[in-house]
Amino acid sequence: MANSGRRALLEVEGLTVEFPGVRALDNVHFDVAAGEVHALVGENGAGKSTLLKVLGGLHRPSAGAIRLGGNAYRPRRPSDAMHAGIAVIYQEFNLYPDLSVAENVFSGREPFHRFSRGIRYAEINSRAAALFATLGVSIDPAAAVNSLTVSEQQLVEIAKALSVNGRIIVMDEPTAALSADEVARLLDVVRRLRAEGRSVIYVSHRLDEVFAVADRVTVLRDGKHVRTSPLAGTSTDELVRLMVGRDIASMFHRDDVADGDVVLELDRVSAGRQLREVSMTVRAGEIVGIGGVAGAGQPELSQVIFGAVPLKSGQMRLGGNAYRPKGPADAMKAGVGFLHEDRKTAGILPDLTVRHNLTISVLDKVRGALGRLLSPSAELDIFSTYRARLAIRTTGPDQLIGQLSGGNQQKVLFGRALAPGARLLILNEPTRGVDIGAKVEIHHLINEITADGAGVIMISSDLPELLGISDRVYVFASGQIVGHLTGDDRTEENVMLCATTGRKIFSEAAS
Amino acid sequence: MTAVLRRVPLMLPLIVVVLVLGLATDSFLTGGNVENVLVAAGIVALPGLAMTFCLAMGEFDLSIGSTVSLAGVICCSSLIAGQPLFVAMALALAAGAAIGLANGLVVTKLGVTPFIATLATLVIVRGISLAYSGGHDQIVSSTGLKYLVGGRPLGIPMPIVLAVIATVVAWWAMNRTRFGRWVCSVGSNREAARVSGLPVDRIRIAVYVLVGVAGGVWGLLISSQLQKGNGQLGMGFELDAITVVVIGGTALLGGRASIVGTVLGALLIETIRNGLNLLNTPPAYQRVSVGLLLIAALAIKGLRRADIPVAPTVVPEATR
Amino acid sequence: GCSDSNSPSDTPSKSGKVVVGFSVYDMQYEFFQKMEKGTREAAVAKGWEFKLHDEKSDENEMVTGAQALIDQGVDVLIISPFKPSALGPIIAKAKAKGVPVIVDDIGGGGAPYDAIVISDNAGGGKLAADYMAKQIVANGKTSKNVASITCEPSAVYAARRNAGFKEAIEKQGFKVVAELSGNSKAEEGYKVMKDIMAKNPDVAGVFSCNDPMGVAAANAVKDAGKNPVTDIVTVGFNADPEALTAIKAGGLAATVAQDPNAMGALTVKLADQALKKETITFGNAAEREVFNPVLLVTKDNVATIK
Amino acid sequence: MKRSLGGLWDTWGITAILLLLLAVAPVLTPDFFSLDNAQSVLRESAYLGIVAAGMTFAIASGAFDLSVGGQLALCSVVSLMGFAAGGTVLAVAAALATGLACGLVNASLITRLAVPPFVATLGTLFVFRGVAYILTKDGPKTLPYDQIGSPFVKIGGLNVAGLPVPFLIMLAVYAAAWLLMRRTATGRRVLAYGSSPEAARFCGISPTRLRVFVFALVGVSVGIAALTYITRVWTADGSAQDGFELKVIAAVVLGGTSLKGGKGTLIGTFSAVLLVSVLNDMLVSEGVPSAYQRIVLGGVLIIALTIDGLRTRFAAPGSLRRAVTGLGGRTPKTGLAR
Ligand SMILES: Nc1ncnc2c1ncn2[C@@H]1O[C@H](COP(=O)(O)OP(=O)(O)OP(=O)(O)O)[C@@H](O)[C@H]1O
Ligand SMILES: Nc1ncnc2c1ncn2[C@@H]1O[C@H](COP(=O)(O)OP(=O)(O)OP(=O)(O)O)[C@@H](O)[C@H]1O
Ligand SMILES: O[C@@H]1[C@H](O)[C@H](O)CO[C@H]1O
Ligand SMILES: [Mg+2]
Ligand SMILES: [Mg+2]
Repeated sequence: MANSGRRALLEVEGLTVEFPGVRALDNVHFDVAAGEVHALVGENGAGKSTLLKVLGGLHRPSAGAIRLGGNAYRPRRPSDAMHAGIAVIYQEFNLYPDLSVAENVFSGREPFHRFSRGIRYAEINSRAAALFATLGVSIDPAAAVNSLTVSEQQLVEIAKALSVNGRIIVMDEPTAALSADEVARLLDVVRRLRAEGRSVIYVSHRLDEVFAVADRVTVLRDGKHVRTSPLAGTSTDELVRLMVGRDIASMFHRDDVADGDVVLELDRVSAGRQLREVSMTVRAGEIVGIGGVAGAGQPELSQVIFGAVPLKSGQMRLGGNAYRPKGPADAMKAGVGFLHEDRKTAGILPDLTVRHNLTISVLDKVRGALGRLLSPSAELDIFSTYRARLAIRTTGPDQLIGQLSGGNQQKVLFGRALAPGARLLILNEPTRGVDIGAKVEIHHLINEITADGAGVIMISSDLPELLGISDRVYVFASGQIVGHLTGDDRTEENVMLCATTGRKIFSEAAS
Repeated sequence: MTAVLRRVPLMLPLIVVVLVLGLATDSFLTGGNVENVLVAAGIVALPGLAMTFCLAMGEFDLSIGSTVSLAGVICCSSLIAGQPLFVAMALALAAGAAIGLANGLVVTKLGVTPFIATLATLVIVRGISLAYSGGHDQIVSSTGLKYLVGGRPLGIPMPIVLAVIATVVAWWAMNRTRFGRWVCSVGSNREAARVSGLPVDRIRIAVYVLVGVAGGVWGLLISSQLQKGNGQLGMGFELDAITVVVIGGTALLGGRASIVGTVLGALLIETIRNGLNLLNTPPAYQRVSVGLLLIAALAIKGLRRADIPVAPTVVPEATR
Repeated sequence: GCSDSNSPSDTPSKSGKVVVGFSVYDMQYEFFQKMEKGTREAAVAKGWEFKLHDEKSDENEMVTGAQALIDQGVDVLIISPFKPSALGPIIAKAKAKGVPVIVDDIGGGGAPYDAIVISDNAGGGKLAADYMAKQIVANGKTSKNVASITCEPSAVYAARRNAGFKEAIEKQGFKVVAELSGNSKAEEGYKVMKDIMAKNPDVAGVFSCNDPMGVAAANAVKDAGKNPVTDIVTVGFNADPEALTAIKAGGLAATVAQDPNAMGALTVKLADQALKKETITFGNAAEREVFNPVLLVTKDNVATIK
Repeated sequence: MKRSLGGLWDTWGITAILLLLLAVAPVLTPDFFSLDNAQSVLRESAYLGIVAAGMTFAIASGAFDLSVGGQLALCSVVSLMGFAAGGTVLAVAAALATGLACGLVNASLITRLAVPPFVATLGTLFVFRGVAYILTKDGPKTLPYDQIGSPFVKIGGLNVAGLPVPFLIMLAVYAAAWLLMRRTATGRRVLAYGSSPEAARFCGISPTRLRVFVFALVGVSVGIAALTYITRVWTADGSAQDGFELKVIAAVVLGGTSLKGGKGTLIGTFSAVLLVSVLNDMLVSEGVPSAYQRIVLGGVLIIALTIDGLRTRFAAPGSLRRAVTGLGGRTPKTGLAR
């Protein structure tokens, strides 16, 4: 209907996908024109990723039809999609951690010498380097993927899709792990693809990106098609209402919480090259934000405090006492809570159910009458609490966590981090991949726990979030603190300045 | 030099063991003995190299010991029946390939866990070998077959020649060709391999066939040494083949492989075994010593790894 | 497992036919295939019903299977035990049901069986030693160094062969410079022999406590460019077909023959006597042993051995 | 719906096959359900079953223990020496203490020297067996025939309420193991660690404590098993139950516990142990020659798992379950490799 001027390249009709107990897609239809950037939005669990997996040949629909360039398109395996010119960047990475970046990018399509059968490494390395150049980053094509940061891994996924030279490039939350400048460059690439006449299907929970780059948007809710319309003339609020089914009150709300005693004190803490001479404090009732470009030492900082990375030099004090955890188990006993930024590898316990994923850190608290034995009902209580509070979309407590949508997995992990009631909570990218409604709720919960007297360290690459709910912000560059922003100094410009230009800004009030 | 010690798995333990044996005995470093060790190591290295691909893929093949037996029985009984040598050998290798193909199909098309599938094959093929040989030794006297272990092209014992060629080919295949990279890809993240459009089933089948053929070669070598085939040969060999790979540093769950490690693993195991015999270690004490040395070799590796200052790897794996 | 079989019965069971159960060590080996044949044929000749159980070289299977035979109501049990020391629970059950037990070969493990038929293992080792000593001298070798390859340490019966060999050869002024285990396996026997030759280039003879290792050692000798009859006198034990073939072809100096077929037949005779409560004449009454002779097999007499 | 069919199959599939086999058993083997035979089947599988219960925890945590064969030999030998020196009490104590000690040795190699479990336990398999060999250099240890009346010797042969005591011990072990796995914090941690060691660490699970627990548990299970084993065969030496480790691991895997860790089903292991034992009994009582017994046994193993494999493979939509739970890939990188 819309865009009637251009002929649809991809048409989806009556698409239905069912999982045991869930209908992930219910009679969905939409179309994408050649040279169009088409955004796909919806709450966590709305069915976005499922739709893309059907296009990529990973899921087979139980009903519906897809046409590509006018012909029936029924991919049975991923290579069918590739041959049809559809390249997909999935929400969950599909990388080989042990192989090199270039080997990952060209997997299955490696050029090789005729006679010796050897892969043309020089060629794939230089082609990979060229792809990264267009993305404005420099990643060593020969490096092993397991040595990369999460955002670099995301860029490898993007390069992989670009290297296919497809007619349609599908991107499922490609920016969830990227920093602001990387996002900007990716959006440039998307625009360039459009200019080349290629189509992009773009999934994101960051609506500013959607408005910045997309021509049309399709909204999904509960697996159903809600609306497809041009973005021009659509407002953010309208889009949110279509997605969530209600208005979202206030974004980035921060309650006024009185500061208490110092909970955590770092004194010239170092851990290898990644973290050098860091000194900082966190008070009870405070949200301390940590910003900076990706890989500037934030994860190392959080893991040193949590005992997951050994401290090389310097001192830490927790609640006034010397603190040097031997490992995360030790840190948790001391009252430190933690949320990892790497959901798939260091977050979910894939073979366990949603309930068991939620309660794994509070097993001591879910004992039944017998004292030693776990009480399933106590575990169910915890499950019910967080499911309601965070609107976790699951068929029930016994669903495997791996079967949840990405955003819903994230909510479970957030619940897990809150459950022990830590006095110091370290949150890495707490809202990565969650929808707008859940994001507001997570911010609420963070406000609440500080009101209860806990201190929070929040590491976030989402600048509005970082600035919106932190009381103070430390900015990191190359493993060091290069800025400390309080009050009105907390602006996006200041964060960017410190993070990228090497300028140091330390607010007066903070010292 | 220190870089080599650090980078190449097992180099250090191997050197230590060789030095100790060189000092403790006067026969270890004699030409004949070194040749013995190299021949023995070459013979396990051959199947070990194939098994390296299997482990790199994140899978096991437990059936290889029985393949050794069946291949030997087939080769020898064919010779007895008057077949020419090359036919007998081809039949033995074909049997190995067929066993590998069966494993591959059961694992990919029927979805049976490799551990159980190949364990079942181990039991079945041993049964076939016993039934086929009627429980009798298939005794031959074949100079042609003997050439496989006794031949000396350029004065070098045949098993060493074969092992060196196989090592070079395996190294190239593993580290430089698409096949090797695909095998590691499947082992590193099978789902990603599928998503990238790799022919996962065909790769897996190919590796099982490779191991099957290697089992056939192993069987020929053993039958060449013993000039017979029977239902008992090769018992427990599966563990030998897997051991040289694992101590060589190939990850048990796949993704990473060390061809050089496998070869050094074979050398280390055979050096230890030979050394204990030269030292006249009583049988009861041999096992304890082998066990302790294995642990020690790997503990040295473990400690050394712990020593190297590693930048904190915060993101050990692909994903967000 | 009918109820009446629970009461001790000294008369043949209901059908009137005597039922004999034979539990065999492991039917994979030719040695035991022959023993089974000898036992079966002798039992059938007596008009008995024959029930076979294969222990498959597993002591648990041995106990389970033998007890099952007793449960099934056999009148007499013949057993060639994988682990003689595991005969206790079998004989306890047999005694409770009044079933006589005749052990064939390997050993009796100190349990109260009715009789055991056994080869003179130590004597066989001595035969091997005496022959080897003579042959080394006849070959014109001056070296006094010989070697001995043993089975797995748990094979008590086989160890007696090596012990008998060692005692006898040392009496002749030789020295056993290496005594290593090939775990009864041909593959290992081959490697061990190579190691022995590397360490002791002058070794003049080698004795193996079974033929798979003996013939494998002979192959190792040949592969080292030496002759297993004239350079390193290589002797095995058992007279397995492969050993006989090798001796004929000049690829092995000698072996010591046991006659498993005859041993099997002998156990049936003893079983009959036990059932009829006749007195058995023992070679060694203290251990209730009935000896079956062993015989040295060399090129000279190999043609007479079937 | 609370659980999918697939979930039910994971836990009960092998049990269903066992029941099927039991249903046809009397037809194929008329003698099968005779009291003697049934008791014998239950009795002979106890020691394997008990170790398999312990091994289920190890595999669920993502590691093998290859040393159980050596442990069984050593526990049995030491226990028999204990019996000779101090009767029943010392025999029991010696078996359990030896098992625990073996487990702790494994655990320290793995946690302190960072030797990967596969190699560490392969090494200790040799070491434990070797020590058992050294202790029995002068011949196997045995329960003397004249001790036939001792309560210790009776354990292996007694029945209570028609059930063999070794089987009752096995039942008790499984009941305890089930509770431990499903209803205690420790069991949950084992599954979590096996599912993703990295994530488990960030949940506050100490890998060191966990591995010490798991390997000690395997050791103790071998200690208990050794008691039922020696009182049944009355003897042990270094060669006792050669190849035991593979049988135990096969039973656990056949039962449905994934070698990649994170999942463990004791009901499955229990059924798998009985399945193999019943099948073996049927083949033996039918007088199938051992060469063919092998062929049938292997074939049945494949068929049993084919049903499971096909179910997973064709589970709609696509091979989604594998995709999502990471079964196909390496997502839960487990201790096997470390
Ligand atoms: N393998 C599976 N088994 C069962 N249910 C599944 C499976 N995969 C997805 N689902 C369900 O399908 C629904 C749609 O999930 P999908 O991943 O498509 O959501 P999404 O829109 O991408 O959400 P998000 O924004 O969180 O990524 C969810 O309810 C999810 O739980
Ligand atoms: N592997 C582990 N990692 C971290 N903490 C552990 C681990 N095992 C036990 N703990 C903690 O150690 C303390 C006491 O251990 P204990 O053995 O009593 O375990 P538990 O939690 O009571 O488990 P269970 O109920 O299963 O016995 C508890 O606080 C427990 O949470
Ligand atoms: O005498 C026989 C043979 O040596 C056989 O190899 C094993 O069992 C012994 O009894
Ligand atoms: Mg999604
Ligand atoms: Mg506890």
